[in-house]
Amino acid sequence: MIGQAFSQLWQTTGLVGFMAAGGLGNLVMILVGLVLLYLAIKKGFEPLLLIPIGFGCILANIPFAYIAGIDPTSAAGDAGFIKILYDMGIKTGLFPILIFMGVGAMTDFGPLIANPKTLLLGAAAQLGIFFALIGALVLSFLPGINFDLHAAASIGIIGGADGPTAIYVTSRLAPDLLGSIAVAAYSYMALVPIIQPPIMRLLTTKKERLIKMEQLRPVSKVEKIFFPISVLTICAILLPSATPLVGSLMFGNLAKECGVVNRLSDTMQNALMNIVTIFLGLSVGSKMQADQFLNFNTLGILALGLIAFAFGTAAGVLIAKLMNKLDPKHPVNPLIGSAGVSAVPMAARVSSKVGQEANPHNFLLMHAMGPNVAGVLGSAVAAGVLLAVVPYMEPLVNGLRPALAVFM
Amino acid sequence: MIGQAFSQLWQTTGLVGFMAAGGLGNLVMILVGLVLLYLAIKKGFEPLLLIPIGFGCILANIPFAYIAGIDPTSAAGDAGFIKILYDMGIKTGLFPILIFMGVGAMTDFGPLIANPKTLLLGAAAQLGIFFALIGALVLSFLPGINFDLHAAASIGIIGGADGPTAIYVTSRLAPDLLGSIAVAAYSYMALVPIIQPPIMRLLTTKKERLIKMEQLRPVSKVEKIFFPISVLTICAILLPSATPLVGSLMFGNLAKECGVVNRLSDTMQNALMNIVTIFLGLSVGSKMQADQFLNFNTLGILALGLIAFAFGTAAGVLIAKLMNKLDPKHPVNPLIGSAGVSAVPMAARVSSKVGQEANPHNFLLMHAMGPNVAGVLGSAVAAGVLLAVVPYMEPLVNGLRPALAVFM
Amino acid sequence: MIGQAFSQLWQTTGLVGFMAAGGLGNLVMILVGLVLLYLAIKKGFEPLLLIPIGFGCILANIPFAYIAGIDPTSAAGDAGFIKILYDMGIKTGLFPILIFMGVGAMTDFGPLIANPKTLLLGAAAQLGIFFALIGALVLSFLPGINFDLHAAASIGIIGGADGPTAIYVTSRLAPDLLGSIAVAAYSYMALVPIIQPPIMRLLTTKKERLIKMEQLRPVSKVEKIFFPISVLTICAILLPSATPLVGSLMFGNLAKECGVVNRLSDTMQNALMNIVTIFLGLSVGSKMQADQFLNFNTLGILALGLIAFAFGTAAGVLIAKLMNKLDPKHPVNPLIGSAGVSAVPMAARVSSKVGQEANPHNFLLMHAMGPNVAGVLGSAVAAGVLLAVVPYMEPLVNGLRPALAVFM
Amino acid sequence: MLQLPNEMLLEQVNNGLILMVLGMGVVFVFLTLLVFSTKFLSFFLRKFFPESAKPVTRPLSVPAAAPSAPNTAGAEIAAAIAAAVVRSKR
Amino acid sequence: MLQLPNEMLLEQVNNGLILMVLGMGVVFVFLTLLVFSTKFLSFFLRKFFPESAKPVTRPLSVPAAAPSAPNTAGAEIAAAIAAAVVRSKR
Amino acid sequence: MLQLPNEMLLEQVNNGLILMVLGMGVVFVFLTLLVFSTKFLSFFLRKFFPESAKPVTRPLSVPAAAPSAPNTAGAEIAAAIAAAVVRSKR
Ligand code: NA
Ligand code: NA
Ligand code: NA
Repeated sequence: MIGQAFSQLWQTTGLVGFMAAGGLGNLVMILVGLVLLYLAIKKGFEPLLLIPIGFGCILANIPFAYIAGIDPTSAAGDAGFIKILYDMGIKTGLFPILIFMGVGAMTDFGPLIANPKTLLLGAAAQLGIFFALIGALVLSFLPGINFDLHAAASIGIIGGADGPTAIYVTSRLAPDLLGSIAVAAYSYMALVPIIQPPIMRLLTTKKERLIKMEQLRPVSKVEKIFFPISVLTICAILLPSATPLVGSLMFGNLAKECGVVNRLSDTMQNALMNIVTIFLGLSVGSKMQADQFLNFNTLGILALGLIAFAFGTAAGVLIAKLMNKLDPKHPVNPLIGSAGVSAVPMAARVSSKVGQEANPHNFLLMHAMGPNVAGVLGSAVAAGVLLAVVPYMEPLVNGLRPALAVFM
Repeated sequence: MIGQAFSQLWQTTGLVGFMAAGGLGNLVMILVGLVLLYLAIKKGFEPLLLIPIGFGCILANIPFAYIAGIDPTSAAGDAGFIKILYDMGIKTGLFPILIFMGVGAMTDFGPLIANPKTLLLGAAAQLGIFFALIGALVLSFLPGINFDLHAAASIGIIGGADGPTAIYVTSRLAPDLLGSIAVAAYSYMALVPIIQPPIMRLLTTKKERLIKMEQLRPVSKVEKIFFPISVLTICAILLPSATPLVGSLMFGNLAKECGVVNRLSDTMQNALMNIVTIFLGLSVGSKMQADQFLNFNTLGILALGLIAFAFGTAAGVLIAKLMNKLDPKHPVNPLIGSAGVSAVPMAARVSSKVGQEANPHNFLLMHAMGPNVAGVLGSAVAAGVLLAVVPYMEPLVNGLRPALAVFM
Repeated sequence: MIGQAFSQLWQTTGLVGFMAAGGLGNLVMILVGLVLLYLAIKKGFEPLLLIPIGFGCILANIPFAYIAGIDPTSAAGDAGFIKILYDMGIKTGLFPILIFMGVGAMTDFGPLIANPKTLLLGAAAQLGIFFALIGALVLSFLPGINFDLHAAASIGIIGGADGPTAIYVTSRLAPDLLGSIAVAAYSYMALVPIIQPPIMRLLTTKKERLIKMEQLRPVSKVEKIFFPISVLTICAILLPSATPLVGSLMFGNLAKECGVVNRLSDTMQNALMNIVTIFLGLSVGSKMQADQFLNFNTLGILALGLIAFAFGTAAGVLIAKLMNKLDPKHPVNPLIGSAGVSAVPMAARVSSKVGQEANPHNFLLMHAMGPNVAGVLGSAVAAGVLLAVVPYMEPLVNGLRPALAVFM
Repeated sequence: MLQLPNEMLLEQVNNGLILMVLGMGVVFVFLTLLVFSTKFLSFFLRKFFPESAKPVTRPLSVPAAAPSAPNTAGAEIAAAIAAAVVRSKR
Repeated sequence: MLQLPNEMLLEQVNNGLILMVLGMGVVFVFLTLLVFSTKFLSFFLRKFFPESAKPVTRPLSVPAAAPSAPNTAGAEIAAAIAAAVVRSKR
Repeated sequence: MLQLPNEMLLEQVNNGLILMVLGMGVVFVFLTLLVFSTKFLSFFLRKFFPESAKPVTRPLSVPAAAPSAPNTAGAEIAAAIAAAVVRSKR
């Protein structure tokens, strides 16, 4: 009897689990989770997200624990706690929306309102999204890599350099890739200070980097109140599929700017946002399961994410140079173009830092905040297009999508 | 190909949506949402609720966005985020209950304990509820307006001048009317300083308005601890159907008064309450959909809500005058009777203000807080009666209720 | 007509309900709830849990209110708000896990890292769990008491002296007993200053109580960061069934110690923890329903809980004495052994207080924190064993479990 | 939209009147009971716990400490700020 | 893992190119519209609400008051601390 | 309520004894392993990261800074207030 019970207990130890089929993959993923924790803690890479993601990855890969799945041995079909969180907020898309509310309540659109043409820099930087999308489809010619349009669109959105947007789009289009896409998005956002400067220096002349911009005019409270409403109006007219993202962002921003519901905007920025961040991080991390993560697709995603960031950066810088050609009276320092990729506020700081390398007395930070927050809007708009068109486009390929399942 | 894709995108723009059948209604409702935002921000009308409600109304009426519904084009039946919130907390009745917990944790019943007979003022003011209820049934004789008993009870509860109670009752009895009833309730609460004073002046003499009341005695901590328990006891004995509302109110109040769980009562008042307020407001606003809002019923509801507030105010003032007739030794300033409608603490402030018009040195605020919080209890009790009797009464009309659906 | 309606209302009053079959039991349980409130408020017994539990008990036992059940008279099958909370977080196991996250974010493992051998004291004190488990099975020989292995394991876990662990295990193994087990667990935790000292004095000599321990060495930040990871690693290897509990504890602790996500660890400790504590307390209290609580089993559970605490305390003290025999160079004051039962930080304070009775200048508090937090780990490990083996063991009794239902 | 027949509407109004009688009746019975129970409780508690009858609230002298409920921004915010300041000054 | 036939992959790339044209097109149209609407709105509001055009943000002089989003710890924490301090000093 | 037959009850007690042996065994193995891993880790970390071994906790000298868990009001509230005050003073 005691032998039977002991053997039962032994059969469910992690030792046995790691030796069993698939166990090695779990072990590797746990190491990946530990690396994420290391990068977050020691290197300061986006710790607010990468610590929950890394820990979620570790917990989800413990054999026989079923923390991110359903316990097959329980009669009642008990779901693990991370699975409950995932179903509650990622599958439904609720968590990224709530994060966006908090982001809205934290964002100051003042610099953008003071200098609206920087919105175009945020538009240009979305080119990275579509380069990576096409890159993913081209990579699929390689054996061992297969991305359909849903997957490619989700990969492209890494180039949006905006975590909640990437998670929202991926959860709707290609939930299987959620782990690798979220990790790529947050990792590259953390790497912005390393990825962007060489590209920025390559594409600008010393003289351009020295351009001083006019001081931003002060923006009145009433302008700040009307801004979120006008953005939502345009979005409702042009692109309803982007209104969940844009609408929650603007709701948070209006709550902040109107000044009469500060207790709500405080909660959006703090208690609610922190709770959702914990739940979202653990849930996203739990999608880093060995069988879905350890393949060539993941390598492809990492490579494409880098491409997306690089091309977005370049497009932002180049369009700034173009704007200077067209309107030489109000020069724009092209270094602020790179901030259009989003990655708020990291990318704006990079613009400022590279600018000060050229002239220590040239303060670009506030100028770069304009394209920076414009990038958030730009990615949400791009996400809206992808969400509206991709599901309709795929069946165009002769009703191919069901068949694709065979190849994936 | 690109033409097809472009046409697909064009077909889902808001431009097309607003032109399509029902689109005009959506446009009107978006304008109504904007008006609510304007009233909340510029006029200070209950902004904590009207800003989420107004924004929820706007988001719910964007065509093809399905933020408060189910996306019919998605294979998985994706629900929009406000629909998820609505199902989570309004359909189940959870959100108003949690708000009531926070209200309980914020309410000081001290003035009521010091002068318990002011409870009767809070009782009288509930007359508005039943006047509006009967008014709704009488209005149904008009062509174009049809309210059954469920609807009429929900309309009546506007006269309770208490948001969570109105939402709880309506979500149980007539969820279709949730948008208009919640908007009417919160709007009239905001309008209390305009609606009440003329009625109060009309029904009182200058001499009555000058009555000075005895200073309230201090109330001990132990009395404040026993009060919520005794209220709950009476409620459990007399009217179990009111215990969800009264019980959560008293739970919050006990948590506040007992003094040993301050971290819980702080959370009820702040983090939890704010989160629920955001979710509840968006959800309630999303019920302001064109097809359910733009009809004569809504006009009727607005008119009846005003009647409810006016009659509740009058009844409170008149019963105070009656009490002075019966017990002339402990005179009550009839101006505090109007505070019995609830609308905490606005109505109490109105009592105080009108009192100071007559005598600037007559401070009625604390005296008016008694009937004010009594009004909250009174409305919850009235709600309990409606919830207990209405569902049983309707089928008495010869099993009529299913047939009514034809006329509504 | 009005007679009919009045009679309908009368039939649903609590007066009628308390007179009906089962009504007396409800009345008794409401009194039990009031006693819990009294103990929490007046005596300071674990008020953060016992106030919600007591109030939940009262609300759940109000006849015809269906606050913790489904309203049988509603067509839509409306569930009461505490039932919604229960299904959301207790049935799924989510609430205790989230509480454990907060506990982790509040716990300082420093004293344990400075003196790791105190972990063994936390191990020994788990003996109470298994004594109570066997005691429950032995008690079942008495007529009127029937505990199967699932029930006995849940009763045993009271000896873990750790609320979330007890609730998690019971919700998985014997949800019917949740009310009595949670009440016993929290009550005895509150009674630790009364239960433990006599046992501690009985088992130690004056000389032993005077033992001074070496000052704890300072522990570096990096050690504190690696500790949660190493605990989780061992748990994943040895006992995956304990990883939901241990993993969430360690996630919270890592969030605290890593120092880069303080806003998340603050939220875990405060907003999130408080919200979950309110919901969990109400839900657990709602399981104190008359028909499941008022029987001999509950008396048995209360008696066994006391046994569990007493034996755990004794085992902790005795193993400390054994350690002194084996390693006399680094003496351990056996009074800190009793802290191994968990009941953080009450049990550690008791160790300190009894130590100061012997020598007012002997500060044992920090030394006792080591076994104290070790006890939390020890109970989680014991819980893991029970969760892994019990469901598998029961059917060993010749497929008996379904049949048992007849006897229970 | 069709119109309900008049006899049904009258039936409904009749039901509404019953509800008013019942409802106002229960509200008054409930709150009257509460008046007496509160008076009794205060009498009892002040008699048997006189030591705890120290003034916890000084209503009239602190008119600013008005209770507040969720349906008002100003009061709540003021209370929240006041509470925060008090806390921060401890 | 099998490989998709080349014509399908080409079809996909074709779709991708369409998406790029459409996507960048919509992004530019949207943000360009926003440029004009923002300019118009600012012009309009500053004309009709000149009294409210008092400087709410003094961007360049307070470079530390950078907006922050959830994907950065430092800035947020700094902002949170700053806000807490400000609140506690009121 | 019926009574289970005695042989079943004995069977259950037998299972309980097995659980005790297994359970206490695993608890001791687990925590003993943890003793060694913690000792090893501390040894290793103090050798290779000596610079970071600055005292983070000064346990005995600050006995009030006891860790607290959710099952006690006093300690938590004290800690919360302490934390709030510290925060507000920054
Ligand atoms: Na972007
Ligand atoms: Na009222
Ligand atoms: Na324990």
